[in-house]
Amino acid sequence: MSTEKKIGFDNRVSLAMVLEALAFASETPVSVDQVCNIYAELSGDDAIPNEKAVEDALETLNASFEKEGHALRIHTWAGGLRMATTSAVAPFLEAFFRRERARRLTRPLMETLAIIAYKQPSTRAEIDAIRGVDSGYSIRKLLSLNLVAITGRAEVAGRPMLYATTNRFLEEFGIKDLNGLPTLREAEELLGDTNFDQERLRLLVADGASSIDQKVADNSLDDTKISSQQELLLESKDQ
Amino acid sequence: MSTEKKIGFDNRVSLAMVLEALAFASETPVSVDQVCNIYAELSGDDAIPNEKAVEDALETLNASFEKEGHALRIHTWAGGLRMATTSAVAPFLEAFFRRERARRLTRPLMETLAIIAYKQPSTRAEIDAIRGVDSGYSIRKLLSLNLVAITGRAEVAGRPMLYATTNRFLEEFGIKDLNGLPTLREAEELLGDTNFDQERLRLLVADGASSIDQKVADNSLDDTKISSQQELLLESKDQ
Amino acid sequence: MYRVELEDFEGPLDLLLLLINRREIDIFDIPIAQITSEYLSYVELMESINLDGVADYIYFAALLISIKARMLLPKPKIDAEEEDLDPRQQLVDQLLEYIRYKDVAEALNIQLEERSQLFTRGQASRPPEADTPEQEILVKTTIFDLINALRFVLEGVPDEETYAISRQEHSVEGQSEFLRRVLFTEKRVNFSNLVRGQTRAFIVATFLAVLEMVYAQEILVSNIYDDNTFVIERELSGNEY
Repeated sequence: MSTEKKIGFDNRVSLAMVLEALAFASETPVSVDQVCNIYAELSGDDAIPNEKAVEDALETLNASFEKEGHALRIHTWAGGLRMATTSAVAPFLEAFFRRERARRLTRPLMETLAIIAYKQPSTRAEIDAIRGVDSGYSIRKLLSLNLVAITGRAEVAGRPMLYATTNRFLEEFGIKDLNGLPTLREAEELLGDTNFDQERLRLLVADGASSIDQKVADNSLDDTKISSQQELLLESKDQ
Repeated sequence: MSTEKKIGFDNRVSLAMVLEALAFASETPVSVDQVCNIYAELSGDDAIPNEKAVEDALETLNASFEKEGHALRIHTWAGGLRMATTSAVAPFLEAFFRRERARRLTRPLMETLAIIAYKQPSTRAEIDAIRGVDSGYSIRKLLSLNLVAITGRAEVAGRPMLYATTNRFLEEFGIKDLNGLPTLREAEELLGDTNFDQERLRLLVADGASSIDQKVADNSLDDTKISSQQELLLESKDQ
Repeated sequence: MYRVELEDFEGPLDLLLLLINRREIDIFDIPIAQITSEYLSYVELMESINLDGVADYIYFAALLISIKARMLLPKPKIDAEEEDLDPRQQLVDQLLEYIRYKDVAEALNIQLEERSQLFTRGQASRPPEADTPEQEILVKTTIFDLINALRFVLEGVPDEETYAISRQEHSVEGQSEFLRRVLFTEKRVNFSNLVRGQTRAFIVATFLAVLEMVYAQEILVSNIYDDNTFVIERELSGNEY
């Protein structure tokens, strides 16, 4: 890139640098005029760069990005300049933002969701027993986020509601189907919280994986197994 | 601009590209783990890149930015990767966004923040004791600026709140992690440091009016006893 | 009404460091009697103008007085095991500890300043409340220098009792307005010239208004050239925080 200008002492700031910085930092497209005016004003140069100079700078920048294998390009959109990533990296960004959304779920929500995901269809009593706390709020919140849905009522006393995860849940978490639920390590990463009791998570996920298999075979839950597990879970003083 | 990449057969997306795209697109620092996991998951590569691979990619990217005269760099702040403009273009961005020049915190806020940073988790009593004043207002202000957070209560009488710095603090100050805080030096070392410039000394003793002649002091201080034979360590022209 | 809190400015330990620095005193051998009387003269004035947060200063005044008293006592016999503890030790330790944190606080502020020159994406659109750490107060001096100037101005002004009634007539808000009017026509104004020939109540209220406006970053004060007064300037960048 040429068009070097001197600012202050030995600070060499080119039109391309300013264009790049503005296209990067601005939330909205930056007009060519704005770039020219800012540049002229601060570089102390009387001559305002013309549109051609900006176009040249833009081309130089993008050529450099491409040559050096960068994932960034500057586009002219909506009459202004904007920096964006290349389409090649789009799948990576989608995966990232999906995880970010999931990360934003609070820990109680995440725990409740994990229990429903691995034990579905599941009742509130089951969820409360595993978490050791009232999960009413979390369930309602997950319902409102459309990550969980009511699928029916259990054929037991009181006929409690049965909860299961939705297609939206699979979509948000980037899971193909319920067999594709995260493994232990991935679940840990999803929860992304070092405070989350590791042992508890291990039990939950390990049990969840087996109980899904089991449920595929016959749909009944092994009560004795749950209660012994429950004891272990309640030992952790988390929440 | 030819920004097209074929996805599928010969589409080679490097770790550096993914790192760059995530550091660009994310609104918060992206952890090295996140980069590695996203990359491994989507590139279909079984091997998750290690920290070293990410560091190398980061170095390559920044070297390329510098060599080609770009105004962007990727930093490691608050334990994550973040893209930002170089300081050379700062005047142009400040003009564009019509922002104040440099940011600083008031002295009371900065002192309180420094004590919390080095003593964390710290109680208000500890902070007050060092500063010799009521720091209630400063702590509240730091909490509202999200530079400090309450992390719990101390297991002592009165169960006072414990304060610690946030990730936002690290990010705002451009610090990688708590190990990256400036060295907390011993007072004796500070007073005897011949490189301790006048401006710093002036700020320390809060004397805006006097010009300070710093005397090169005898460096060998007996740090346990008060020694009246000590040479003058803090000296200024009396006005 | 916003009240100026001393906490927003320097603290008692800063005043002690300032006095030590001014008098070319070795921090390890502080002449307590001298420092105590100087310290008290500041505290008395701060008390008389009713500044909030002066209690922290009074604590250290009491500490200084008790150290002074102990220094006058004959030295206790030095125990074979225990060291001869100088009554000033605790205070010196506290000052030294404070210096350490002032040092890193300044280092961190420089880091913040440098980091703020690096722009991340979309940061300019974030609301300033959430994004902007509080700006440094625009004082090219310390509150003690301002108090010093106030004391100088107040010398020779008749006692306030005579003006008990006029005290009501000069509110801090009123004096803020007065300062704004003055600074509307004049770029800068000298404090002692501004209040010359006025009553004690007028002077004190004006002084408090100065502190408030400094804290609100409406004005800038400096006393580079003359210790006995200070110069007030409009803050031109129009900072609105």
